[in-house]
Amino acid sequence: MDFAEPENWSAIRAEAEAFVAEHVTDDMIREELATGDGVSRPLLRALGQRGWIAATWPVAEGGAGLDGFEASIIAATIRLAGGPTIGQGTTMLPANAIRALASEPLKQRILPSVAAGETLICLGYTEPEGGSDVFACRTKAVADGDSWVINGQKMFTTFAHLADFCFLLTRTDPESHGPRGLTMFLVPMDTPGIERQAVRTMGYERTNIVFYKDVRVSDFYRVGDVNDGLRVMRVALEAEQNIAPASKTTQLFNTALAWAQTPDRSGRRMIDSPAVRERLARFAIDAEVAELLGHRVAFIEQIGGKPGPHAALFGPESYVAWAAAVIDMVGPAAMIAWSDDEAVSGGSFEYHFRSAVASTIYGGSSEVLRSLIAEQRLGLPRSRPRTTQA
Amino acid sequence: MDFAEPENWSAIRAEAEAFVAEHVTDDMIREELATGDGVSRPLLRALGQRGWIAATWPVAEGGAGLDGFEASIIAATIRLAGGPTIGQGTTMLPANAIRALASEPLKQRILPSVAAGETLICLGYTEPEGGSDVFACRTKAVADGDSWVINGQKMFTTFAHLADFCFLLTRTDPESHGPRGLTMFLVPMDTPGIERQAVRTMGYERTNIVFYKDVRVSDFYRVGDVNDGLRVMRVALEAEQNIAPASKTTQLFNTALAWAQTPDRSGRRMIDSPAVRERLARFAIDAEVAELLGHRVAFIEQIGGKPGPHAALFGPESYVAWAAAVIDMVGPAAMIAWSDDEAVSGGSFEYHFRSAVASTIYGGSSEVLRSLIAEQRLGLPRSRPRTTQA
Amino acid sequence: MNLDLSAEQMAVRELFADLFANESTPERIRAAEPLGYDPALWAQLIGTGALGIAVPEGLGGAGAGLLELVLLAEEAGRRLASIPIAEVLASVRLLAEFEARDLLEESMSGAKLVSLATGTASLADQILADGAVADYVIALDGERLVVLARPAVVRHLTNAGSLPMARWHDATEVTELAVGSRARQSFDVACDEVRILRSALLVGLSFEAIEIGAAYARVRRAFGLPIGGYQAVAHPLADAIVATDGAQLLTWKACWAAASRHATAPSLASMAFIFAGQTACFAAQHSLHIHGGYGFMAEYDIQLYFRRSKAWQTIFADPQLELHGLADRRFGPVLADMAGDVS
Amino acid sequence: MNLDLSAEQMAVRELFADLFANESTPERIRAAEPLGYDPALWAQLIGTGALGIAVPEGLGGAGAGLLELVLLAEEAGRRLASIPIAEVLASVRLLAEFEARDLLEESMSGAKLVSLATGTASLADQILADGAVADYVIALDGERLVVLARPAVVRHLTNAGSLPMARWHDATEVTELAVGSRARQSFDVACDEVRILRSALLVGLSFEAIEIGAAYARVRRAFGLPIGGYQAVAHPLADAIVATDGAQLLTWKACWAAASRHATAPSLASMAFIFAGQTACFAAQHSLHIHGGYGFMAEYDIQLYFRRSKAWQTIFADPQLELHGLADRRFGPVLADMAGDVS
Repeated sequence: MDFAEPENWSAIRAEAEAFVAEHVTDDMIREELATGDGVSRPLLRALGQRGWIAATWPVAEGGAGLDGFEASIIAATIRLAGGPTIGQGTTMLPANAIRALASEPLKQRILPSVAAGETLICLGYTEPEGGSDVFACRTKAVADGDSWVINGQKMFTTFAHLADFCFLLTRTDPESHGPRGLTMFLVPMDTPGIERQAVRTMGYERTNIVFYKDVRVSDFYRVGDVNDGLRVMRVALEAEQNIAPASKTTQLFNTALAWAQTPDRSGRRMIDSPAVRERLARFAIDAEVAELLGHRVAFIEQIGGKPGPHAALFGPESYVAWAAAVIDMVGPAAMIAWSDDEAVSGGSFEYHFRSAVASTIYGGSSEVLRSLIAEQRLGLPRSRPRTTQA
Repeated sequence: MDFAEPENWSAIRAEAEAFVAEHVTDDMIREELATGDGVSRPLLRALGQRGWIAATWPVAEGGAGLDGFEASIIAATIRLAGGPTIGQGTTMLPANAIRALASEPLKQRILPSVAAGETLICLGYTEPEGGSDVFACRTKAVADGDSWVINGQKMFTTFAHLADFCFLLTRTDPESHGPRGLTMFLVPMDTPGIERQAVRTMGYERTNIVFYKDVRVSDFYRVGDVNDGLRVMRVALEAEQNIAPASKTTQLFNTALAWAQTPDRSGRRMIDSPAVRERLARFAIDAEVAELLGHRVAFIEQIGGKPGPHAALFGPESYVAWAAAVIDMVGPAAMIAWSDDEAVSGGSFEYHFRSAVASTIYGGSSEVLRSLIAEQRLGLPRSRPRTTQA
Repeated sequence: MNLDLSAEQMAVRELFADLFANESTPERIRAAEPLGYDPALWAQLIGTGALGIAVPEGLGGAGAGLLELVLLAEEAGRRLASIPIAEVLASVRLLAEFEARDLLEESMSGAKLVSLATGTASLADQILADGAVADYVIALDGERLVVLARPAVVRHLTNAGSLPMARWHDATEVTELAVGSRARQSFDVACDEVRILRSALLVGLSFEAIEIGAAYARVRRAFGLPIGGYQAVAHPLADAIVATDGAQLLTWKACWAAASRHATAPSLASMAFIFAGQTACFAAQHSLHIHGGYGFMAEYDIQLYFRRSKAWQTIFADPQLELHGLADRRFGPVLADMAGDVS
Repeated sequence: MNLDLSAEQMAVRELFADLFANESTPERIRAAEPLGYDPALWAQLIGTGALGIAVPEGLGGAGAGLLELVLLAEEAGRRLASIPIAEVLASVRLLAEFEARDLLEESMSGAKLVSLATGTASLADQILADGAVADYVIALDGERLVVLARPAVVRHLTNAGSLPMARWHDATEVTELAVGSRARQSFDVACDEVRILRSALLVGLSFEAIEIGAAYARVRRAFGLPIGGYQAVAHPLADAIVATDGAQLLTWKACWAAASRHATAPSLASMAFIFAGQTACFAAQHSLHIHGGYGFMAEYDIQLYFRRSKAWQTIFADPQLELHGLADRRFGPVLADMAGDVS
């Protein structure tokens, strides 16, 4: 039993901090806050040069041969500094699925460029009527000679306006329902017939609705077999579920503690107030538990096990609760936006308050996770809804 | 808008307190704690003489012509003093159904005696496999000439060992399932074939499993029509749901506040401790809200409306939460039982800790209430389980 | 006991329900962001005579009471009206109390916007709820209750709750309303009216947040069923509606106690404020959550409710500190220092 | 980082898992009520050499560490073992630290039961967790760490958690273990070991309470379906198991930090105690609740878990006060009195 941080973690964190000092500039941070794009091309290229885009891939494939947790430390370090990470993180989900299941020519066309930080892939799963049910897919792909013609609409396609490709789930068997009869494509985003509509979110993040009208894609860009999109999705979704979520609860806690320990103009420290102390103590516990559950994911993966969705429930749930509670504690100044000079702690509290709520929705809602845990861990009958029948 | 306690409430409370001082003796309280029977025959007779058993019935029928809330103030006053009230409260549910739906001869045989405090009726609804689904009834009644032969088993029949009758739900149509094909009987508890098995509970309360083996009951004791038990049940259940639950949250709060304000041997008052103050302040809010929701039930009933299950959710839920939280606040001495001289506040905290949890189960679980509220108030689709099909 | 509104009160409620439903539409609310102030709506409110509702007739008001203002605030909350409510309505009653006729007249007529600084720290250290749009604020300055004029430079603090909040540096004193214990007493009563009116705003907000969530849960289908049929969606909504009913009763009772000068009035005002805030935040957060990714989209209304639920409470006080204030009111002051027992 | 147990530790866990599964059956637990002490089980535990596990070999122990005791406590908690655990195991390590050989020998052999008074008030004002069954307690008496002998008259305080708790009036001092800062330091370390061991007990309790609830929810049918298929039943169980995993990790980390004299050790001990208690109480209460009326029946085991979940935490400390203790440990002492800002 050893809870000491592994030396390789501290080493990679130090490397990442040095990288951040060099590459994550103040301008980049402000641009990211202003646009909510989640993407910076210069940063991506710099990461690519270090092999840190596809950090877990072998060096020969353009990666850095790191383990999953080392890779997540790099991402967390960039995020902590305010640098954009969504583009890279999202791209790697389909990239890993492509690496596992795509044709050799497609792999060779895409993967080196992904690893180099030159290619961005966005996700086209969810549809207006679908919600958490990604298999309620109505976007159709119809074979036409050696290519496919795609028609449909996808919601929540973050950085669709900047991406090179979209990893697009389509229905290729018109008679099918639910998870069968689907096929996955990697659609070049400069193909005619694609229209993007910007969607602003509460959390400073920009996302898009993407319309596909008679979009013609070569069969070359098919990922996995025809009507076997379920398998491709599974590989990509699994990669998502097993990412140890570097705890944002801890990030927020550290910010709140620093706020409380910093004397104000009159020399008063809020940490000396019983009402603040008590909450920060409770917050410290939740942050520690969120970290530990995340570390366990890393450890179980390291020894080749399957960690399950535990950390993905506690971390985001505690993060959401504290993002709201911290506003009470810090007071109205906590609500001042980063763009205002008088913002407290650089506007962090306002930012977290706005964006935290998404963390219990994205990547599987907390309700689905609870049902999964009840089934897988406790052997309870299915309490998740059944996949669409109609 | 007027939140002042109505004068008739203070008046009836004063009367009830005088009654309690005379009739609820220390011996009676200790016997109730020791046996958990929920019944004292002398107390019942004394109540009967005042017309306070069936307090809402007209004086001509042996009642006192009170409104529902006046009646519940009497019960709350007795309960607050530690006197047994379960026998009376339970008896009135079937008594009201009998008054509404039974034959004239049966009414004349039973109701005056109920009002006089001479007759106790226990409830035979739930069966071992049923749980909250009272209509999963397997106890059979088969017609034989002018009488019925009953076979089956009922759970949680409180004071079955003391009652004169059981209000028994039976299945009379052997082909039926669920809520149809049921008939209600008022079974004299001295009928041969009835066996009681005592069940001790965590909350000092005694209940019983009752076995019915070839129990022969005259058709005279049938309540409502054959195979119309559903209607009879509804009348009795409705009476139960609409009882404004005199808030136990407030009762517990008052005890906790008195504890905190009483100086200990060294003159220290716990109310001066910030950690105690803060919790009692929060507790005071919950108690006030529980009271107000209860008062609203009374008010809506008074103006002839249907109050719905609101108060039945918040009151018990807050009571359960605080019954546990108070132990933390008061410390280990709070766990000492009433039977021990060193018990704090007469063992109230220990008693509430043991018994509160039942309040979110009895009389419709909180889960069923939440589903009902979501459906009736918010127009959501049914999230309650369907009544048994098989 | 009578928990019903009178016919006149029902009419007041209906009047403001209509006004805010028609004039504080989601489009208008969005158009008023980020400042959180809709001058046209303000003019419309002034036009109804709203600011004089609870001002004695002899001073040009309608002579009604705090409850009518509570009903107004509930409806304003329901539609997230982008105008000052709580501090302004409390201020107008302070001006009436001290018969500051000129300011009162200017306030009721809408010529000047007079708000309240509810903190006890020096004015420069407070963030004023209506600071970016007020012309005057009433503030407690030590032992004196004074009216201060807006400084030349006031900068709106852009914030998550779209509150027109700002700090006032170097405000000039215009007049003194009271000194000594009278000043403090009147200020405390005004702050309790703010508590009650903020509770009412939050109650209205909470009811509508729940309705938005329920409306979505009734029609939105996932996995072949309306999501409202899942207990994880439905049950927290049920808890929220019950708590909101409770918060409304508590607010009304606090209002009744204040109007009838009941000894429990200060406690009830604190209770209402704490409970309504907690309830509204819970309701808005759950309603947003059940929207899935849509709840997060700027174009869905629920995010407006979510952001204001927190802002409308936090701008007045930290609910945890309010709990200690409630303890003082309800249980009396601390008689012996037991803070040492805490650690 | 290595979150696995060693082969030896696995063996220790298995040994105690078997012992308590076989010997602390629901029948035995009930037979030991209301005192909450099963002398036969105690003798069996002594027989395994359990009390010497974490005592140096030179003093007759096995030379293992706190983690082995944590594993023992988890398994004891899982089966609600009706014997003293936390305070006794911490005491034996105190006796070893001060090489109080006679008492240590008596304790390890089971000849005498030596427990710990974890409070800092005078002994007569404390309720001792094992008071009804202990022969000696180690206590902090001002600046001195002393061993006191059981008074002639000790009365068990009948309680909801079936703890063998009692007060000791007029206990006689037998020996002094240490004075001054050394006394306080060792006492504090021992109390942190109690925190960690109580966390472990509560973690074991919580795991089993969840399993009892889940087992019931898998088979119990209501309205035609196993109740575990309803989200209102299943989801809180999922929250509980995740929190219990977290509590176990926290307890193990606190144990590791204590063993490796890490600076975070005291904070982690407080955290583990608070979080494990809260988790166990939540788990047991929900598991009981989903049993419906059956959970309330004395013959169902879940009520045993429910009653002890609260007792096992509250006998050591109020978790709210522990939070302030944690704040002192984690954030350093309060430097300025801001209690006034509270009201």
